[in-house]
Amino acid sequence: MSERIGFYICHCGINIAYRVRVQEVAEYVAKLPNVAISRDYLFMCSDPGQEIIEKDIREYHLTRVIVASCSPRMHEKTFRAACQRAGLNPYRAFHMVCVREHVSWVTESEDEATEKAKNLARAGILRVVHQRELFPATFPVCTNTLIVGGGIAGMQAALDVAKAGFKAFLVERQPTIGGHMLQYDKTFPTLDCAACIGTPKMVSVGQEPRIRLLTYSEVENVSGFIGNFKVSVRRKARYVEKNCTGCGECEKACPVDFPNLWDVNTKTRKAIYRPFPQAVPITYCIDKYDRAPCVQTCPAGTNVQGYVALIKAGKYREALNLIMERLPLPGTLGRVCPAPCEHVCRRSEVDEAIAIRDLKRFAADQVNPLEMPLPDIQDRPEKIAVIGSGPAGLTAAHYLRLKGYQITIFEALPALGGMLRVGIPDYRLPPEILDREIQNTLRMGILTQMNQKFGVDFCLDDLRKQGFKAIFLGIGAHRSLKLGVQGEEDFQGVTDAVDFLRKVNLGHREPPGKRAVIIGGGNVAVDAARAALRTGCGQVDIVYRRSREEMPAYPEEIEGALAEGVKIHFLTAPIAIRGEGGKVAGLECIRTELGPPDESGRRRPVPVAGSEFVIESDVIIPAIGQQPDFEWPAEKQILELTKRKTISVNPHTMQTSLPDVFGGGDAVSGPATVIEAVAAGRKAADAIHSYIMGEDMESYAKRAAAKEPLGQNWRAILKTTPKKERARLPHRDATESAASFAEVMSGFGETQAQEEAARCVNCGGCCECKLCESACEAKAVNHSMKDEIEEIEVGSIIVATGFDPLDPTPIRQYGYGQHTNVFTNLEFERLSNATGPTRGKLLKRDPKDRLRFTEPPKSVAILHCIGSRDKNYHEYCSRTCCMYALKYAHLIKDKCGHDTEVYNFYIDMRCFGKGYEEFYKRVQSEGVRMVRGKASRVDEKDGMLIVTAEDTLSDRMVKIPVEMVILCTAMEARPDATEVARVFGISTGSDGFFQEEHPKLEPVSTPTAGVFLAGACQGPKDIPDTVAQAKGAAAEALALSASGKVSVSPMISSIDPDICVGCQICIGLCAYSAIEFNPLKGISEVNEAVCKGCGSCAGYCPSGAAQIRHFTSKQIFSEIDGILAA
Amino acid sequence: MSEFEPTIVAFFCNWCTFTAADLAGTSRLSYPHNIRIIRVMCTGMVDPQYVIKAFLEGADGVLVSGCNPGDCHYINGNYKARRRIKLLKEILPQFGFENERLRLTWIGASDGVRLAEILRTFVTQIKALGPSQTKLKMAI
Amino acid sequence: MMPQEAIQLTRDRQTPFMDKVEAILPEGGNLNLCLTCGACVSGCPASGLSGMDPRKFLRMAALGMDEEILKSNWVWFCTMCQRCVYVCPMKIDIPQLVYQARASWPRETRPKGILGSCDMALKNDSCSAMGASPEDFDFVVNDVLEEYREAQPEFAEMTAPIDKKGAEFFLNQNSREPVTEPDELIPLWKILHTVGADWTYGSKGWGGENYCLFLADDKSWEHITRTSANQADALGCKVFLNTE
Amino acid sequence: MTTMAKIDLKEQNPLEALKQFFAGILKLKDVTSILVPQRLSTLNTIMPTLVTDAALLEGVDPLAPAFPMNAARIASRLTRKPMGGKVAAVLRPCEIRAFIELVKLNQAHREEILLISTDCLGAFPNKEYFKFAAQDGGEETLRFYKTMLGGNTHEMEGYPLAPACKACEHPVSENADIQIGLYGIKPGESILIKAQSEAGDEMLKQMNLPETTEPTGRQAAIDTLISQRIRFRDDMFAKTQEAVNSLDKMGAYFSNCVNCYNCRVACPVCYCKECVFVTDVFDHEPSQYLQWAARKGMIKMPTDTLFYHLTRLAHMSTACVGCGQCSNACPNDIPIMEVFRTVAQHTQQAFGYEAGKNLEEKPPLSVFFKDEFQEVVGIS
Repeated sequence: MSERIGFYICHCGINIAYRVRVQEVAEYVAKLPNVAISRDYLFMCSDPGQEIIEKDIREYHLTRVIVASCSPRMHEKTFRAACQRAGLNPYRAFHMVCVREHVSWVTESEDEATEKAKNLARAGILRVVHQRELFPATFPVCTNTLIVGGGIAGMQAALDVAKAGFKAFLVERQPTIGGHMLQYDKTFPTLDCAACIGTPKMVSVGQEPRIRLLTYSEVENVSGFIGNFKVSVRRKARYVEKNCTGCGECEKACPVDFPNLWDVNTKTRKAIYRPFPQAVPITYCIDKYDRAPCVQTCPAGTNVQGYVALIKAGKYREALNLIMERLPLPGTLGRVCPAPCEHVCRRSEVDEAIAIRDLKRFAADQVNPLEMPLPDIQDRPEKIAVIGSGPAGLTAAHYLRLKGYQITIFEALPALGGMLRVGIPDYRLPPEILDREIQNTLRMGILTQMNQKFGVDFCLDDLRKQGFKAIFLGIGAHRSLKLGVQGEEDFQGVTDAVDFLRKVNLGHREPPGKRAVIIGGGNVAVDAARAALRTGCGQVDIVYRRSREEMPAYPEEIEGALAEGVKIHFLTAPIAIRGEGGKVAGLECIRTELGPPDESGRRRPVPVAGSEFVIESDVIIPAIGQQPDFEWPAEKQILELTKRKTISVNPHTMQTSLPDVFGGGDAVSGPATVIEAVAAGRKAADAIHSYIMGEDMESYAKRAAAKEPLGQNWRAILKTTPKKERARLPHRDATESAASFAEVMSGFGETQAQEEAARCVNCGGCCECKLCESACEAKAVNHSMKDEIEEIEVGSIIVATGFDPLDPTPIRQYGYGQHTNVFTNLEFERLSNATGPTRGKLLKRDPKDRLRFTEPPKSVAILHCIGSRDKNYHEYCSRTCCMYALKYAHLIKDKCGHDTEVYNFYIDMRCFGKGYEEFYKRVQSEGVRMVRGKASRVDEKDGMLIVTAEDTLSDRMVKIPVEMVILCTAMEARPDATEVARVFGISTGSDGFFQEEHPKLEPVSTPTAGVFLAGACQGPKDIPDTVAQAKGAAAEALALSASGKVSVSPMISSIDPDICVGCQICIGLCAYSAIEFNPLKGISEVNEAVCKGCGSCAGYCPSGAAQIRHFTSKQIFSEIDGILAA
Repeated sequence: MSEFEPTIVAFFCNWCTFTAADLAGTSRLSYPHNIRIIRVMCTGMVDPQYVIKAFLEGADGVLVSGCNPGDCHYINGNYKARRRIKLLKEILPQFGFENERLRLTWIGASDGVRLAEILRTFVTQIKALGPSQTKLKMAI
Repeated sequence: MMPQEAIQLTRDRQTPFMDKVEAILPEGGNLNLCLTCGACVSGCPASGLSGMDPRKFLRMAALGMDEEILKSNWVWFCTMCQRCVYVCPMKIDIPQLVYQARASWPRETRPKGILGSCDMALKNDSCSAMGASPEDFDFVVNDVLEEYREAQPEFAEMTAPIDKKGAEFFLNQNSREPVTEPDELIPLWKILHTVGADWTYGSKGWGGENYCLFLADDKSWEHITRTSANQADALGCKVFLNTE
Repeated sequence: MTTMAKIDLKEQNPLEALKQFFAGILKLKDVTSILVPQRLSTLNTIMPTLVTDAALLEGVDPLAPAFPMNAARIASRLTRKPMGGKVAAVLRPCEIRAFIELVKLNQAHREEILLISTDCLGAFPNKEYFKFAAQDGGEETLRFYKTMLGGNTHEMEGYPLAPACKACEHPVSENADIQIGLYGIKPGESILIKAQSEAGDEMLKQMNLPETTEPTGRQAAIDTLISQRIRFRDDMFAKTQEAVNSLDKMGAYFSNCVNCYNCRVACPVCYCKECVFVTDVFDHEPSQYLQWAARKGMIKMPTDTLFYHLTRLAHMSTACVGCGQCSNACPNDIPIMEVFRTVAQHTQQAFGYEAGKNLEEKPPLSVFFKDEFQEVVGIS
């Protein structure tokens, strides 16, 4: 007998022996080949048990040992050590057979269990003889410890690690450490204040030189193995540098308010903030998201959220400055902008979009730009010509001048402003507003040349000769399109809308006739109609081919026109102009109906045969569109045009086919909005500057095109946001207003404007008004900060990521979110906390405003087990609620007075900790009423909350009216626990919390060596238990660091060089890149430091060259043989 | 005649299903005794040869069980196992081994209850199929 | 007053009734999981009637007091509204317990009203608890429809088909309307007409109320449901719209 | 890219034309040698030869119905490591497909080899060929060529084609750099030279042959042939399936097996240096045999026969090109090819894979994806 096997079957007290006839198994095994000794024993894992093995090895010269007992995951190490002590190589000698977890505990019949145990033992006997000597490799250990989560568990662990003289990295997701404990007020059962015992810990952590604190950071990736982890930490941009002194001046300047998450949204904070006054580090932090949709949508990129916030804060001058960073015509755009920003405003998810355009007008009306100081301009020598003084030209001129260029504006008309001047009637845009804004641009030192028509009075070469280094063409689209109907050219009285409006705007205000018909549905048509009315035209009609829904003019303009008496013929198309004696007599029309959509997506009007009719009139004003007016024969050939007869430009640089000529506005885009013209002018100004600076325009365009698309990671809107109606501009009476060119709408009053601005939900987070930057004396604010990735090396990791309180909103019967005075436990903690919304007073909420607190409640119901011990939510007991509920009861009695009634609705009281039962007695003696029964619902009636339950002890239904209800919500795993578990290579249990390696013996270890757990991330627990576990986890980490080395499993892959044929398939299958090809030998080789022993290679390798040590084919085959040797 | 008692060879990965089997034991969940667990570190190391060997030696069923998608302790061993089982499920039925005799499942470490359920179901299914051909006769 | 008699619990006291109900329930329906929190009681409209409530009922079943609970007429006060299950943190199916208790009553001893209505429904293929026949139903529906179409020209096209093959929806109908309030049939027809639904009644199984269910008479319940469902299948309808 | 040339035959002899053509290839500037089947003068058999001297191409005969070995293994030996020049290899389509598989398994390299393939006329089983050649010897290739192209694609003079050839649906190589076309052209008239890759194109250009276009009727002739063969193949699948679908039948099928492992030696895609069945994993203890025998009272010796065949199916059926050399190699005439092709059909289809088709397709077990074969997981 070459092998001498010792077999030992354990009774495990009665755990195995009650089902498996252990003696019978031992006797059976004794007869198997190679077995030298076979025994059963009460507790093999005990010292005497192990001694038996050691003694037998020596006395019987055993070469192999098999223990049949519990799972190898439990005691494999124990018995391996015993074999080693007796001089055997443990990997060669020892095999463990599980007859407890896999046999006695899961099998009901004694016979079957015994049979199964024999079978498994036999498989083990066959297997063990094929085991080989293995030696674990030893690696040095990095003595640093990473602690993830800066709550009480993380802080404690970090301090303990540091105290032992090792370095700790503490990574916290929030801007401050402290965790949930620091949100609490008092702690049970001793009632010491959480801040009093918590803040000193925070300070120690902050000051301890061996702790490197990484707040506002998250672990993104962990690689390596025990003793040698490499960790990437994302350090989120705080936008405030470390030299922040925490003075809080920035916070005072910030106009943006948010609900403060630290206070569970019971009060607000600013976009630049620290969660609470004692935060560690004290460094402030700015809450940024992707730019708000309004900002992203504005063609000119105006910081909409910013100026709205500044208006709310009453900072009108700052608001105007912010607007004018992107556009020089705030008062104009505050009146005529189509406000695409309002269409995407997320306030509409609550009720209705913010009145952004009206707020812009309000800001512009509050401050006369001419009274603002002139900007400081560094003059440059280069001359630039701007042709056309419309919004595009003015904007280009404005921003080029700010860069220091010498600007001359050439204008064909006698007045500046382009379409703003001659297209938009005065009642919409008062000339004094336009004048003021043009003047503001011109006063920076811009020259003008009036009545100079491009292409007629001068050409490009003239300008070049005069030394202009670049030319901006913003000549607009001033030529009306023809109707193309019969009679259009034949009769006097047909005048196009552009001509008509130009005349009116330039002061010719006599009526064009007695009855005017305007054709078209855009703003120009409505402007012409309302202008015609104001000149004294008796009757004005509009003819439009489609229905009102399709009409492109602004709805308020259409409403205004109708109110003033303009008649609109919808679904009507012109077919001919009738005349008499050379003059217009009427417009012949035909009714239409809407057919299928055309290319533009709008439904195409189809004439209805036989529906012709005539509108009598003496003036016909077509307003069906415009195009640019190119009358420069000399340069027609050299400036490229588009198919639509507009100037062709590169959309990123606005450069035309001539390098020194740039374009923008209607001449480029065709008739479009003022804000688009402004955006084009601004874009061209930037490009012209780069052009003059000698930059390659092609790469400039490429860079602009490659700009990352804007994200949509916006702040979530709180469901509890109260609805508030949108403010509307006051109208003048229609009859009165139709009689003059005075402005129809007046602006907001100050209160109205501020209240409207306050409706903004700040979905972009920080609005980037940058007032904080100016307010900061230390110059610590840095809006351009970027996230950084820091790589750190550690030997051990303690995961202490904590828990989340359950959101009780879905449990509809308790009315959270519906009834104002139903609170969650955490809300109550903040209420009771001195840094909370009420500075520690327990007050009821104002039913009209969740952020306002009124008076102390006279009666309070505390509902236990909300979401705990409940199959619909969490089946487990959250372990802390009973005790904090008692604490609340005490605090209410203490703070609101002893006559305040307090009811606790509980299923079972669980007061199992040290001093807990005593605390229960104390609270009971304070007169708190305990109702044994789970509340089934909370209803609101006459301002009171009615709690319904059964008092199961008196067998009676109770309905108790109270003023406040507190829901003791469950502790639950963080929503991202699964992803976090993956990062650290650990797993979550069915309750969602992280799984410890063993529920009793390894409560802080995980199946991944070197990764430990602490605190409530492992399961609900109170502060004492959390601290104890943190200390345990620290001890594990320290044990590793102190020993300085770690041995890793030798059960890894090996490739037999004599068999390997070098196909390299295993290399592609290895998840760790642990196999490399050796071209000299033509074989694949395993890097033993990297291999983890998963066997992906061995599972493939057809020749069996790749094998996992200790799990070789031969070993597995023998095991199969043993099992099936019936 | 006594009821047919199948023998089922089960290859369980150390980190998920083997742990679940331990948990089933700790939780005292009972399941049929016919299951014989062979511990492997990962289902990715289960060579198709192991399955063939087990069937030829007389196993009535073979169960390979590893971690749930994304939970594999070795990142993706379970996906590799899936391809290999797929391959076997194409080969073995050609020779009269019913497809239902070979199963691959993914059972997480905390799924003790599910493990017991799956084992019960599997044993019931195998009992319904009757003994494997190799159980009764010599395979050459 | 006499002191309350103690429940006699002996070592071998069994809970056959609860075991039986548990065997019917799908997995997870463990009736022993009761936390005795009383949430069921405080939501139950029948709490306190006959000195009984859902918690007590369950407790008594758990203690094996089968005789008492199987005799209690409280089970006939239960409305089967399922509120107790909705609030129960352990999702305990008390209504199933109640149903089985009802079923344990000899049929003839069950409440007369429910019993009578169930028997009526078994009388003919209508399954109407008021005993209306298919012919009566046909007559009433067409009579009412015709009258209304004449009175309301905008609904001249409205139909109320019976046994229309291939209709999308199969509708049943509480028999109270055709028997006592025929005019109240119309609003539903109008809605269906307005939305253009393709629907039909069945000449068989149109009776929507199911007193045999409340009677806990499994066989009759099944008969009624089957009659209705078979008719819908025979007509090739895709959706069964239960109006009750 | 496809360029085509035509070589007219003198005296209706394609071998002569091929000899000239191969000699031409050997003269190309970057070709160092040519691997080509030749009739060895001393023996009446045909074997691959590696030729550097154009004068030594006298016995060139890639058309004979002889297929003594799958030369993919030879081509693999020549290209496993850099050879120091380009070799042109004249191979049958199944040899090329096996070669492609070996390239994927890093057992061969594609860079230094020019693959030349004749339209495959098929071959007799080895033993049949030896009988046939012994009685004839010499002119039979030309007769075979004419018979096969004349429409009889199953047998000649009482000698049937090997079953592997009869079931082969790839008589024309799509992967060769140069395809030598025979099908669809009147026998004795001409042969088609078709470049199918850049390298083939380049070669053809240098050789300056008269250009042509695809002969009309060639595709149709190939399609007809393939459909005949698919019919035979599917019939073979059905019969084989029926013949092995239980332990008893499988046992009977392989009962002649003596575990000589010749099938795996002959297999072009069985690429292991040492088969696992000859490693010490299967070097059982004597006591082990006794234990096994004790279980059922007897075991067949040698043991592990079915284990071996099933394992080999698991290892190589996804790469099986159906060349039939396993059947040729079996000393006891077990129709191995039939079983392997039948199973390969299933395994290759399951992974959407076709052995030897495309160098870019990864061997099925060398890759895996997250969302695949979800039906395999679970128990229902």
